Amino acid sequence: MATDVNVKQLSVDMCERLLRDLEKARRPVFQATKCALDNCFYNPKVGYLTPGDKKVATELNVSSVQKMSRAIFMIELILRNLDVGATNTKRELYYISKGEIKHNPALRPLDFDDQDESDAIVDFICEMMECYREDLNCFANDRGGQTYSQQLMVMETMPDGTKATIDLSKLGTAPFQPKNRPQSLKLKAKKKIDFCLIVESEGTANTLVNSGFTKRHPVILLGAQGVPSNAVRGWTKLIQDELDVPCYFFGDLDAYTMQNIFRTLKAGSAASLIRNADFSAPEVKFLGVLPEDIKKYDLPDYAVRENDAVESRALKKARDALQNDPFFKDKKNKGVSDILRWLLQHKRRCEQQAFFSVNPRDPLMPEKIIIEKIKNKNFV
Amino acid sequence: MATDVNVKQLSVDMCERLLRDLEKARRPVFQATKCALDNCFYNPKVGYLTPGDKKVATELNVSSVQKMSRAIFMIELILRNLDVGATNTKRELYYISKGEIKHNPALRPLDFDDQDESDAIVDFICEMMECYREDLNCFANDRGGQTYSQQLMVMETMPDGTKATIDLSKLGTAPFQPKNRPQSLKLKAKKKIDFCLIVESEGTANTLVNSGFTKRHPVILLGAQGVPSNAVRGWTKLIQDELDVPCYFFGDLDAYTMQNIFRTLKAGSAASLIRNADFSAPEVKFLGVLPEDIKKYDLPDYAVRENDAVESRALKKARDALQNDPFFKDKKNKGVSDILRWLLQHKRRCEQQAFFSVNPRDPLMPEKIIIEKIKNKNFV
Amino acid sequence: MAKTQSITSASSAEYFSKNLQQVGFSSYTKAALTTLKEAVDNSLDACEEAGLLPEISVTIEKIGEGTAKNSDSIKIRIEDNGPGLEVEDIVKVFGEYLASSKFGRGRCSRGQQGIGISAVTTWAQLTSARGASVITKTEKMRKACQCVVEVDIKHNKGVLKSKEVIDWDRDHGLTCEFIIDARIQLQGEGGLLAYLSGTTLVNPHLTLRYKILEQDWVEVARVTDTIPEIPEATDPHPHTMKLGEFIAHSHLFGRVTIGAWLKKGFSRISDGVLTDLKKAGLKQSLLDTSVDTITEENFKNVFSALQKVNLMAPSTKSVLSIGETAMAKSIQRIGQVDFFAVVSRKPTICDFKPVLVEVAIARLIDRDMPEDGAVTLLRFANRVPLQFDKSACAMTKAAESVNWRSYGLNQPKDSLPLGPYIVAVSVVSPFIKFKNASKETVDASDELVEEIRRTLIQAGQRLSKHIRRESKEADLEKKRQHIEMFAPILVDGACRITRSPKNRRERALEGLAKLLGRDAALAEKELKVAIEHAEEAVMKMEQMTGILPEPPVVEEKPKKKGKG
Amino acid sequence: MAKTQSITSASSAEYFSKNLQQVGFSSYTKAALTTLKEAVDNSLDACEEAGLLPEISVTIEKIGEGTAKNSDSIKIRIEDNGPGLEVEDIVKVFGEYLASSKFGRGRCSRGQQGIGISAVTTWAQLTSARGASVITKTEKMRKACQCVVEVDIKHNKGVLKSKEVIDWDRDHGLTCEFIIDARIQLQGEGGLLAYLSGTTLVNPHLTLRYKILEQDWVEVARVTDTIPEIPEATDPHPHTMKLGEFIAHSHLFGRVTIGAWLKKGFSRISDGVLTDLKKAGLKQSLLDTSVDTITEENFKNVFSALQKVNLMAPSTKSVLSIGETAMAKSIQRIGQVDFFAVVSRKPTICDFKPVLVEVAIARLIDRDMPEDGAVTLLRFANRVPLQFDKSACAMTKAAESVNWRSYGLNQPKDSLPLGPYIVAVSVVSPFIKFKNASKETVDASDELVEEIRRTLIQAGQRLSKHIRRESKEADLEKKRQHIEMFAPILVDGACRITRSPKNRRERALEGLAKLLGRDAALAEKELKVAIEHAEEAVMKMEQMTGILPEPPVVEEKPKKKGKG
Repeated sequence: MATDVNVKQLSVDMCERLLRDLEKARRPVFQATKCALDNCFYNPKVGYLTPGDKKVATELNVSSVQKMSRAIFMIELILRNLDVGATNTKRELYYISKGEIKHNPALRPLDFDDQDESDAIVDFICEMMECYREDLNCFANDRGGQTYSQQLMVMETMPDGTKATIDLSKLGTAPFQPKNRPQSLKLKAKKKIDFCLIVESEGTANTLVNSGFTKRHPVILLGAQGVPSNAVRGWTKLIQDELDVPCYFFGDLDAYTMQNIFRTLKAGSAASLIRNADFSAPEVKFLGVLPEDIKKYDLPDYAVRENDAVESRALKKARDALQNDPFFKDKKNKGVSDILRWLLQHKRRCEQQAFFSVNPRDPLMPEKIIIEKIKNKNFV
Repeated sequence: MATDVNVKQLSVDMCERLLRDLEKARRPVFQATKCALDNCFYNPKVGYLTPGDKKVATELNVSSVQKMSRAIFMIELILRNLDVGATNTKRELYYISKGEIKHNPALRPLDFDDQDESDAIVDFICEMMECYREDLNCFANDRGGQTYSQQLMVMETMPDGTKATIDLSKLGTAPFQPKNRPQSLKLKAKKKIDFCLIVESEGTANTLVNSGFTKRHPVILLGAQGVPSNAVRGWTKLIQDELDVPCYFFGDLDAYTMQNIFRTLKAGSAASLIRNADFSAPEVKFLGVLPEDIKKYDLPDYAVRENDAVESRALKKARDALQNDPFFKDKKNKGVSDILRWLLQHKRRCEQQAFFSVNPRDPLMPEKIIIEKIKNKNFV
Repeated sequence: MAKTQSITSASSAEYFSKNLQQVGFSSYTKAALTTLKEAVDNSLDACEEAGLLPEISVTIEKIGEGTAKNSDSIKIRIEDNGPGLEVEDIVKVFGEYLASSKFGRGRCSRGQQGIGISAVTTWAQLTSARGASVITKTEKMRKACQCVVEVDIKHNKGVLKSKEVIDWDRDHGLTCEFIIDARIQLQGEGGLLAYLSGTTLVNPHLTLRYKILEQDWVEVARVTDTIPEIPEATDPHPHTMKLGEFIAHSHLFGRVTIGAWLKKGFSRISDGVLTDLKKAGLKQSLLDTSVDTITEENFKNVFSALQKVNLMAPSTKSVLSIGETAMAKSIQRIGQVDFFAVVSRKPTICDFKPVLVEVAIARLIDRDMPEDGAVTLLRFANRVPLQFDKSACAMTKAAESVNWRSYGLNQPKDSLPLGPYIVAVSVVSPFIKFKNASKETVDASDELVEEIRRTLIQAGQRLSKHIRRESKEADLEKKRQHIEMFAPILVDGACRITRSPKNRRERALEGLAKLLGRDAALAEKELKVAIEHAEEAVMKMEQMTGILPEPPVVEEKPKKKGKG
Repeated sequence: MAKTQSITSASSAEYFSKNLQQVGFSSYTKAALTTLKEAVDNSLDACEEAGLLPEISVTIEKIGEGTAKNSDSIKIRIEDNGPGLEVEDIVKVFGEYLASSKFGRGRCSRGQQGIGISAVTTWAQLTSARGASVITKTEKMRKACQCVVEVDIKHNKGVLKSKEVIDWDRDHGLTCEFIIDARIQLQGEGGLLAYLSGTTLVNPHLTLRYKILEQDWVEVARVTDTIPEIPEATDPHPHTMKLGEFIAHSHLFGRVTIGAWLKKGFSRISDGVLTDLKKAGLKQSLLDTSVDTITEENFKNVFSALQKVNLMAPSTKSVLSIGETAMAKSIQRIGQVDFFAVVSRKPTICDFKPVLVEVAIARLIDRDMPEDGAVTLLRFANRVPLQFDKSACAMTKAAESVNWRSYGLNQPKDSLPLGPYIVAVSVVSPFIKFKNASKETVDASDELVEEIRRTLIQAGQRLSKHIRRESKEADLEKKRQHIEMFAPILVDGACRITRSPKNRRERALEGLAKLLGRDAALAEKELKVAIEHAEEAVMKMEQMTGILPEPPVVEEKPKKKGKG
């Protein structure tokens, strides 16, 4: 399912082109897709943000020769890792490069003063190869995606060919934690699964599981832990594609959640334009908190603090998004952009945990509301 | 093994005392153990920080009556949760209390203006009952402790009496994630386990696992993800106690790691004085980076930036610790305090990933160094 | 290589008329303020000299456009009940620079050098072609004399014009009127009202009436009948002199011996000092030489020897005090005062000069002063308000250096404290060192700043008693509310948790009410102590001042539910 | 109620001797600087008046302890080759306040009012009991005259003492010597050296020798033989006058008609203006009235009408320019100059006064100036260095308002730019408005700040050509290094990844060298253009100045490996 990037082949191709150009004393130029809002397109049939034709070109010249040399050097290190299946964090790559240079004084001009410099080169390689750092076997910390279900089975084929099958109902209270490359997993439902619920707050996901949500309902429940990591994004897409179950996102009603969390989960982001295909789940619905829920459930909400830098930036970004973001401009997502408009107009926000105030004596009230909202198609 | 706190009984006792005193028009006074460095003791035989006799008294008077009323109110909510086995996050408790007050106008004077206020009451209850918030069924996000092993089996008895047995070798690449109350788990080794390695950086723990560390060695490997959470602390203690395997901590050589991460893991902290017994693993050794490793392995190290607020604060704290902290003052921990002294003297720091620079062409080099260091008892 | 120019002498009047911006005429708004200020200061000085209680009346009118662009033609008239001036003196005072009864006399009068009012006349002359219009009547004069005085700038002489004898219904007094190009600014630190209210504050014996532009007449009545007694200047102190002054001083004494001259002509030189001088190597024969015969070299020797011996500090008798009593009364004239504190320090020596610092702090009720704005700092030098260039002034620096937080005021770091307070600082000295000729900033020497700072600290301590009393009251009120609100909630909760019966709830509630009642009683007692303290302070003040500020009423809130 | 005090008149000398702190004697270090400055300024003015090329010699010695505590006794001696003074003039110049050949003449001389040197005499008298020792010889005098002058403070008259006729081996000149209590500060913005080097900078025609304390004699030779021609003052402009001055001006003209007086007595009043006045309602009959018969009221009418008509701005003829040529030469005397830019603006009108601004900026080689310190800003008013209170000065404000970053200098926000630069700003005007009597700060009016700012911007633009050339050179060097360093690394890496044979590596390296060589060639071309620009600027400068700064040598680094 996941489009695998052949980093090795890309590297060889790139170096081939480089050398060919050099042999002819032609100036090599590397082009990469421009990952920015002005190169974003949204096709409602596809459902995620796709790149346009705009390219960012890096020309080899006196100014860029250091950066290019560093990139080639780093690619060598990465290819070595890919060859043997080794993985590293960015910081480890930094130290590996330090060690390499220490042992080879001819490379001294490449030396990195600090990790920021080597991180920038890793990012540059990703841009040129149009891939994620995970494709380079360079992994970030796992974050989010802890998953609970009584029905879900995960099958993994290990590098050595052995297979692992994990029955999520057999993990006790422990969650299943998808790793940074969930695309390599296969999923199976032991019984029919009604839906998948992605909860913005990991703590609230825990609360729902502890109170028996996944016992009472044949569902998959996972915590996003804020802005979804690549793991969470890929994992959600996998669930959507492999199991064909409806996915609902349960989060705060505020501009930040709508744009940075929900939009990214559903349609990807401008920064990750090149790989949104593999890292977005266009069928995810926004379950709430919806503006109408405030009145309906008499939820405590708050005025946006306009002198709070983060909140006011999110509002400003929301105004921009309604004008320029192809996702919010498309009428397919009118429901979501209507919420943005409501937020801009009313300048109120409401947290997902507000549902806990509806009937404080009934710990299952939030669960009941969620089920009721899904039943009534009370989502967008 | 874990000393369970009976919150219900403690609450009733507390209220009984309160009412008894009030009936006699006596002023109720609540005492709690003072959790601060000046009430810390260290008994090398016990191995963790224990509380002295100092108490913090809260007297019911006009100034404290609001706080006490809020606490009693919050205790009621918590007892309700404990009764039915419901759990909540702090934020959910805030909304539950908002809902409760909304439905009962007589409680209006208790209303919280924001979550900070209700969080403070939860903390106050923990102080008075000398327990952790987890004992109140109020959970923090899971953080850290992702564990890998080919030998480890985890047995859990669920609230409904059913049992779960998790074989960590059967989870594919996924880790086992211990939850916030790991004390309720039972452990078993399928085969003899050589040691448990706690890695400060979760990313590097991943790298080691990916490169086959746990395949080649019968060990338990877990990532601490910075300052260890209660889950990581309890989980490490559980491994130490149940399996009787040596535990090694692999982290950065700097003042912050020594004091805030390693010391907390091994002997607890002053803030958590009351429950260090259940949340520290006194047998954990500091494997490195040791000062002598820098020379031995020619590791890239850095000068401490004394104009960096965090780093200079850590150094200042280290100076204090050598003078006042009973853990560092005890000669049993001379190895660790020698490192602090070295750090203060040389003002250098070295990150654990520096081992990746030793032989950058051998991805297994860090693993080999770890094994070698353990074999040579090259730890403190 | 021709030498073309000959040296000509200019008069002081030429100098000052070319440099009017240095003496208060750097803008049209300042021109109005300076005119008012110089005339009023002169009236006050004259009344004090003559031992009269001043009554001053001010009218300021706009009579048209000014002759210069962007200016108005303004008529300023100041009338006093002072001793009046003889006509020949009028000409000097208003028409001649450096003509003064006060020049260099070492007294704490407002004016010193005889520049101010002549500069006003010059400004009027330059901008409206008409000098000072004056009416004067002394006790000796049967009728009043009305005239116009102008400055003959070339010769620094006053010129008398249109002299007329007129009837005037008062025994003595002086009126002067100027038509000048100016602009009126009423509000703000540099405004006319700040000058007038500042002047009344530090002149409790002044009755002031004024009418400015279209506004109604305002009268501020005097609050004391005591006329400040201006002490006489004392003999010079050798450590405050330069060698040249020392020698010049000898010329006043004719044929006396050095020893006699030293004892007679200086303060703080006694026989003991002469002995010290001899110990330091000065010969008896030199002390016995007559001052009119000794050589310059020997003057130098005596002077140097004197600089090296220890002398008592100069006398502080020559400084004048407003006094705590008078200040306390006067500050009530500024507005509705909630409470206040005044401190009058003893005269002291700073930088070898006698100086006296007094401070009044008042909290105003209902004035348009925001809680979070800086206090209004009023500065006075020899009882004249200083309204410009405050940042470098010794008084400002001292006020910023005090830790007002410890007296219950808010204060940003190194700044003035905040709140609806007036902080008035008055420095009186026969030798105030100004940073410039327009006399707006007192030089911030370390010694002077420290003396002002100490005065402010004392005032702050007195003030804090009032502030403490206020916060106690707020505290008691809060405690009462707490009892009413939380007692039932707390007990009910505990009863539910313990499943206690109803009667237990009643008993616990009663006990709690008693307990918290005790707290409230305690608070009430604390309040009482605080009130006593504050009252003591007020009584002490009253003994000094004879007036008592209204004590704020402590309202008893009726208890609502009978159970608290 | 007795009127006790009579009015007495004080002399200007009394006033100033009481207020010496206002005219440059507020501390012992300033006393030394002021003494030096007043004497040198007078010498320069005298030479200019007489059309002589000034040669001034300064000696400063410490001769012992001062008479006052914490001071030294300092002898300051200034000798010039000026026209000398007649003895009767000596007495006035050194012994009388406000006696001057320049008072109010509306010319750009350094001294203006005749206060400075008399204040020095007073200070000497007060602190050492000895006034000014002067030697003078005019061309007419056969022998020189040596004497001591003191100030009779009571009467503001010079007093001549110990007059002697002596031989002096020069045709004419003047020497004055003062013994004063003072302290010597050589370095820093307020130091004596800053005054001396500043003075030479803006007086290219001055030859200065000085010996200070134990240091060796220093000689700074003149760089031009052109004596600045001091333009005569022009007739007054009606818009720069006040009504009173206007009326007073009429008295100089006797019996002429108003119309004739206006045309004759003022600049910028032509027949056309008279027509405009009539259009504005002034009657022909009034214009035909004689000035000595019209009423004050009519004076006002004429004056007001004049204020309302449009007049040409005042003439700028009366301002004097140092000139770009002379400045360019003079700035080389400050130290080893790397490159520089000078701008001399045309005279213009600010606040109705003619003013001329000139700027010189130089980068110094090897001076102890850190790269990251602020530039040294030198301020001059009528060619006198201003050394104190710089922050409020118009020149400082203007320099801070320029965006120096666009000319290649570093600059913190709203501050002076950084680097080893001297930025000299000279303002020349017959009517410089100082903020205070000690003449250290030029009042920052919007118009003046803007004029100075424009001059600085022009100078910055000229300077930037040099700076751009430098940065291009650094750039080229960096590019060369890059080629040498990275080419093999890059190609080797790509070859390893593609497993390419060795000969391919060679070909690629050659291609890369060509490519990057092209970049370097491009950079070299850019450098060439930049050098041409800079050279053009230098040539232009040369045409103006006749001197050419050494161009920095562009070193060709030998290529190391034959392939780059």
